[in-house]
Amino acid sequence: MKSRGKSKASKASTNGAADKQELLELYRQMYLIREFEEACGENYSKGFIRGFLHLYIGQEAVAAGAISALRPDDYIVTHYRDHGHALARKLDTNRVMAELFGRATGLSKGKGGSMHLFDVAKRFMGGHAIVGGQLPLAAGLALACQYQETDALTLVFFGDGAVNQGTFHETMNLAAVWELPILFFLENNLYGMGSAVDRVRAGGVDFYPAAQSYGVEATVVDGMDVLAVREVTDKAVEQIRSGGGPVFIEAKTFRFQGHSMADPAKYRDRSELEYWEARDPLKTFPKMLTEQSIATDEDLAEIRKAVDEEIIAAVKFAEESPQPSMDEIFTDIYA
Amino acid sequence: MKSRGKSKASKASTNGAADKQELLELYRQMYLIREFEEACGENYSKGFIRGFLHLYIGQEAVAAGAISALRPDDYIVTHYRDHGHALARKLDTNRVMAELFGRATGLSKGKGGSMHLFDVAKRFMGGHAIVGGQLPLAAGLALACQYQETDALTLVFFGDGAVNQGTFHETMNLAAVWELPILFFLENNLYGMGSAVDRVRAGGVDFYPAAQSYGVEATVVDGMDVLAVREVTDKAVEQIRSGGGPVFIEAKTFRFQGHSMADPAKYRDRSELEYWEARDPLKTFPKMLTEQSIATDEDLAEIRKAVDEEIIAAVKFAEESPQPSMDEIFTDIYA
Amino acid sequence: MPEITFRQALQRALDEALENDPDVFVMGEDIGKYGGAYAITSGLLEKYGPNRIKDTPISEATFLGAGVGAAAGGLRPIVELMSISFALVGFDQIVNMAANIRYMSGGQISVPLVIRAPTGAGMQLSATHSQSFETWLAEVPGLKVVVPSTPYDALGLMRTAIKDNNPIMFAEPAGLYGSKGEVPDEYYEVPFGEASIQREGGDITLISYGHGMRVLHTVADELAERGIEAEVIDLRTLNPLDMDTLVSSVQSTNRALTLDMARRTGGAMAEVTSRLQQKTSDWLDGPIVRVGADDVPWPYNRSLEQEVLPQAKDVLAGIESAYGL
Amino acid sequence: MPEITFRQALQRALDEALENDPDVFVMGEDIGKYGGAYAITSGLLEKYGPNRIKDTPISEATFLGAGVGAAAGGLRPIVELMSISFALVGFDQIVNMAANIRYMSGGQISVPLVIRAPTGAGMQLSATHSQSFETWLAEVPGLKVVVPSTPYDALGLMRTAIKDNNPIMFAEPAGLYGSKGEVPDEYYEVPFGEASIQREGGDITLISYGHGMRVLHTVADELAERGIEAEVIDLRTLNPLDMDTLVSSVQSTNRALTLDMARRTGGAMAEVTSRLQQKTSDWLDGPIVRVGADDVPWPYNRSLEQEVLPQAKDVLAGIESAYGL
Ligand SMILES: Cc1ncc(C[n+]2csc(CCOP(=O)(O)OP(=O)(O)O)c2C)c(N)n1
Ligand SMILES: Cc1ncc(C[n+]2csc(CCOP(=O)(O)OP(=O)(O)O)c2C)c(N)n1
Ligand SMILES: [Mg+2]
Ligand SMILES: [Mg+2]
Repeated sequence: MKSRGKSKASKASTNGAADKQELLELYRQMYLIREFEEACGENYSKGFIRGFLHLYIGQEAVAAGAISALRPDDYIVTHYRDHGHALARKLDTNRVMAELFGRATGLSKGKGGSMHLFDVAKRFMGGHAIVGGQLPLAAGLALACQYQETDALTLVFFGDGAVNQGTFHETMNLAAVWELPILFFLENNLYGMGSAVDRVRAGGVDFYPAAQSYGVEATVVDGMDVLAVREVTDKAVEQIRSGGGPVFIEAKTFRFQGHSMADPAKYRDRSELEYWEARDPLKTFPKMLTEQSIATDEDLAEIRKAVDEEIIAAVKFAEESPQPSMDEIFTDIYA
Repeated sequence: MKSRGKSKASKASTNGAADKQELLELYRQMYLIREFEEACGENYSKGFIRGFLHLYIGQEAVAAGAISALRPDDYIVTHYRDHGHALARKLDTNRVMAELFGRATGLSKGKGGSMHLFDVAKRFMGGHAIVGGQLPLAAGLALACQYQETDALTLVFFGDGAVNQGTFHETMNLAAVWELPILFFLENNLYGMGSAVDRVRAGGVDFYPAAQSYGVEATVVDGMDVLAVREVTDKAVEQIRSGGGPVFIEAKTFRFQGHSMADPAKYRDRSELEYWEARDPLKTFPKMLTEQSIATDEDLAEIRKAVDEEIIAAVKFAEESPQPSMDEIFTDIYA
Repeated sequence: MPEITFRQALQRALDEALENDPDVFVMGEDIGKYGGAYAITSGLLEKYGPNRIKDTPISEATFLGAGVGAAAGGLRPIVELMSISFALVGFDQIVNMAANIRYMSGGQISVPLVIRAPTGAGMQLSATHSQSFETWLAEVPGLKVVVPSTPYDALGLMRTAIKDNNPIMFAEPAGLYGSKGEVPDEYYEVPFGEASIQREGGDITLISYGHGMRVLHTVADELAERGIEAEVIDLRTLNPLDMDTLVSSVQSTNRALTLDMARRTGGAMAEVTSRLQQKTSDWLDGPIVRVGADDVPWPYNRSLEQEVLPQAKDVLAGIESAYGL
Repeated sequence: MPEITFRQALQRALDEALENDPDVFVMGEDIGKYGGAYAITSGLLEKYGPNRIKDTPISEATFLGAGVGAAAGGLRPIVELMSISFALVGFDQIVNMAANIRYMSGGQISVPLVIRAPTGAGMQLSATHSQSFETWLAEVPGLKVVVPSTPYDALGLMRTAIKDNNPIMFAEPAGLYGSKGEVPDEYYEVPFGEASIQREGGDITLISYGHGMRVLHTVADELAERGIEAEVIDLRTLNPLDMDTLVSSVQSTNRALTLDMARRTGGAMAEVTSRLQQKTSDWLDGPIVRVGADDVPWPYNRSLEQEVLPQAKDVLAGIESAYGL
């Protein structure tokens, strides 16, 4: 763990108790995301969840590692594959599920759905479904942090496909010129829908060198290793808070399922999937915890039990929640 | 001249006569552009030319050097500061001036104006006024060259300000992924309207390193030296024709006047202008020609005389040309 | 006549064009290896190869503009947008470039480009993914805008679109891809600028396009049960707009209703209605009724979304209040 | 009352807001060191510094979206577009982001954002630089669209816009920047959604907005010489739309004409006309006349462009043919 350097997790290792709680919390979050997504899949088949549904399964270590490094006053902006980020930010599981069910108790009263999760109290600013469209918004939130002279920052998640939108280029440039407190977090899961990165992007499968061409410090991390993600994020956050301007992090990761429920993912071969499944953080991380006797099997079983109940409760909550009233059609258009 | 290496101009220097003709032609073109632009300025003040007028004065060596390296079947696409490129491509001086005057004899029958010069017979595909908007068009023309299995290419000019449009990023990427036969030609005149490059762009005043991040070969050249421009363009053209995919050239240059006729250019200080005026290709190039006794003062005077007459004739032609008939309002909308 | 789906009709049109004209190629996001988000292009990559079935990066502005350039360079590109909602990131290339380049060049350039995209709401995709921007593009001189409502028209109009030498927005109501209809094996085309009278009647003229037609037919059936004969007209192309067919129908029925499945305000029927009242005010027994989706962003919740969408009951209520029928 | 120009009115509104509210800042291309393409922001950088007067790169999509983000983050950004024609490269950020984010978040987010831009044709800027996209944005729920026609309204409406908590497209007819009008020194605001009756008359209602008002006043003068009293109404805001004022005027004049200086097809008056006929068909002596710019791209040549623009003669001809006046 020492080798992990400045990350809170390792700092904490001087204090076993705190460290353990934090590590178990990371496990809890990843397991919560995994099981939540599985539940979404089921309820999509049952017809409770409709529209486009994009599962985060396989990428849990990124959301858990990155978001755990933030403060409550930091902003988070993400794209349509947003359940993992929302849960890592501790948005209410019931209300997230209720939103997917389109119920009145949902975070957006059932008006936004899976792709548009928002919780302004937690500075979780969506959930955006136009690829690359969330990047300028994030720059604006970072500008607000800077203008208000706080040391809060904005963390924006996006995918490898989004890098091919002009907004990526424009936002990187603006953030660098204005030295905005923004952390660009690329979740490179190697595919944008059915398009393997190298089929649609010049300059190979690594993105961080391109980010450096904007004069932005850029680094790459193993997105299947939650502690590694946490560590690079801690570093980046520190640097941004101290006025160092934008930082770019590329996490190498993989989505285990199709792009959306409509996608059987025929464009990938089994072996590639197996390579990544072997790195499944929900296998490797608990293994590390027990092997390094940071936690016992009982500790982990307890966590899983609590999460399973939380999700059953969330589905029940969503199912039993009322549909929004028809009047809601005409509300929330103007302030 | 030998030191100039592979450029046609120097190859030709084994053959004095041909070389001389070519060098004199480059001088003629640059002088034509300079005098043409001066005439435009006058006729704008007189009210014959209206709308937005962007003069090319100071950048003549770029258009002359780059375009002289092309074949008739190569496409050229540029932005609104397009007179220089049009004249270097030998578009009819009379019809260019007539277009600026908005007359029926103009290249676009007076419908396009200064910012929209087209001559499809010469594969001069505009003249585009939305910053960065011409880049995707150029990629499409390059795609046509590739699809038709010719070895023709597309040369697209754009400014330092256009690099900040998302289309620059997207087009660089697409061209690289598809290995399109396209030459990206950046005329870095250090200002986008009133904005000095370093105030609006991350990564400093040099652009070619950023272009390399797309895996595109990129080089920089002194845009005030017509032979240097010609040389790098020859190299690039050779490489593209042989199937090497896109190349990026950055020419360092300067516009001696304001962005448009409306702009007194208060944002630049005298000394900067003087630095560049000392490098005015219309002073340095003829000086070189006579010093290296490639041409006599008489040769040059003769050229100037012919050009002066050509321009007086062009203005006369434009002035005497008829206004387009009102029926033209409704033509050329659909094929 | 054999029955095929709306999707199959489009697939046939694309396959034919690729087969018969080497200048035709298709590009868009995930149209090749993935087979297309709505499977309109599935199988084409295998049949025609990557040179003619081109997967693009997620760079709409650029591949739309590249479509214009390729067309100006002598090819006949068919560009697929995964949704017309995504047209906005490339709107400048459609509205300022594709539509204007011919005029700005004094007629030197023609742009034989077909932009295909699913359009419309109703699938719970919420605010940003349920747009109907064909209504805006129909107002842009230099573009043509086509919206078929049957497999027959989808095939016939797409054939015409691919042969046309102008930039065309071909909007496909996403909800109709699975719908079936009769389509002859013999070759035919459907010309632009000719509205189709899908049902004749002398009592009232009902006008819409795209997936609005289903609603109108339900309405016409209901009215028929009450002995009221409705004439049901599908515009088929929003630009060119066939006002003559509409005007002569209204002159014989003296009553008219227009339906937009898109938002009412600024929908295609705003223009149609306002032109119609100018040409038929002396014949009309009352105001032209306009029905359209509510002027709100599209909500995700199913019941809310369905309520925002115009229903037969809304159309019937409109007719009732204006003409007491 | 003191006379000031339209430009000075806008300058005053911006200066006031920057003076009184530290959360207000301005960003756009060359608004600072250069002073603004139309000099609306000149002097502001010197007075308020680079932190509040921000020059941006030529990246409309991104600084428009950043405006939305800054507003969501608690600031009150005023974003200048050098021309409304350039809004297209950032249209997604206005239409899909600014307008929808409140609805998609179930009302959690408000976006107090003012987007300012010169609009309209008439300066020989040709096809891509003479657009009037306020007509499209007026149809987007979640946005408000303002177009002043006098210095008085420019100041009063801009004050209201900057205080409003919603995203606003504030379109400034470029041809009016130099025009003069009376503006009181005392503070006042002009509310949204209230059309202004600029001239009263009982014979015909003439409706337009922005630089269309000048044409209507010329027409009204000509009609007056013939003893015909025209009521001249300026919409002032395209969304919200004040139909009540229009309806009651038409109910008393029984005649109506709408004028778009933008292209006729799909112009703001398509919606206004079609709504008006629904509400006034029983009062109208004839069809509502629509006059607008020809449905062509904007030509560069001066005579052609002037001919495309609606003239008083076109309006008079329309009135003549519809009402024989
Ligand atoms: C502008 C735009 N174009 C296309 C789409 C359709 N689309 C949604 S997600 C997606 C792939 C994005 O891939 P990536 O950015 O790598 O994110 P991932 O899904 O892999 O997490 C596409 C093409 C869209 N939503 N917006
Ligand atoms: C999308 C867009 N935004 C803004 C403008 C206004 N504009 C015209 S030219 C220009 C500056 C461009 O500078 P650069 O690309 O360096 O070219 P240069 O004028 O220096 O040759 C600007 C901001 C425009 N035409 N299009
Ligand atoms: Mg991806
Ligand atoms: Mg420049």
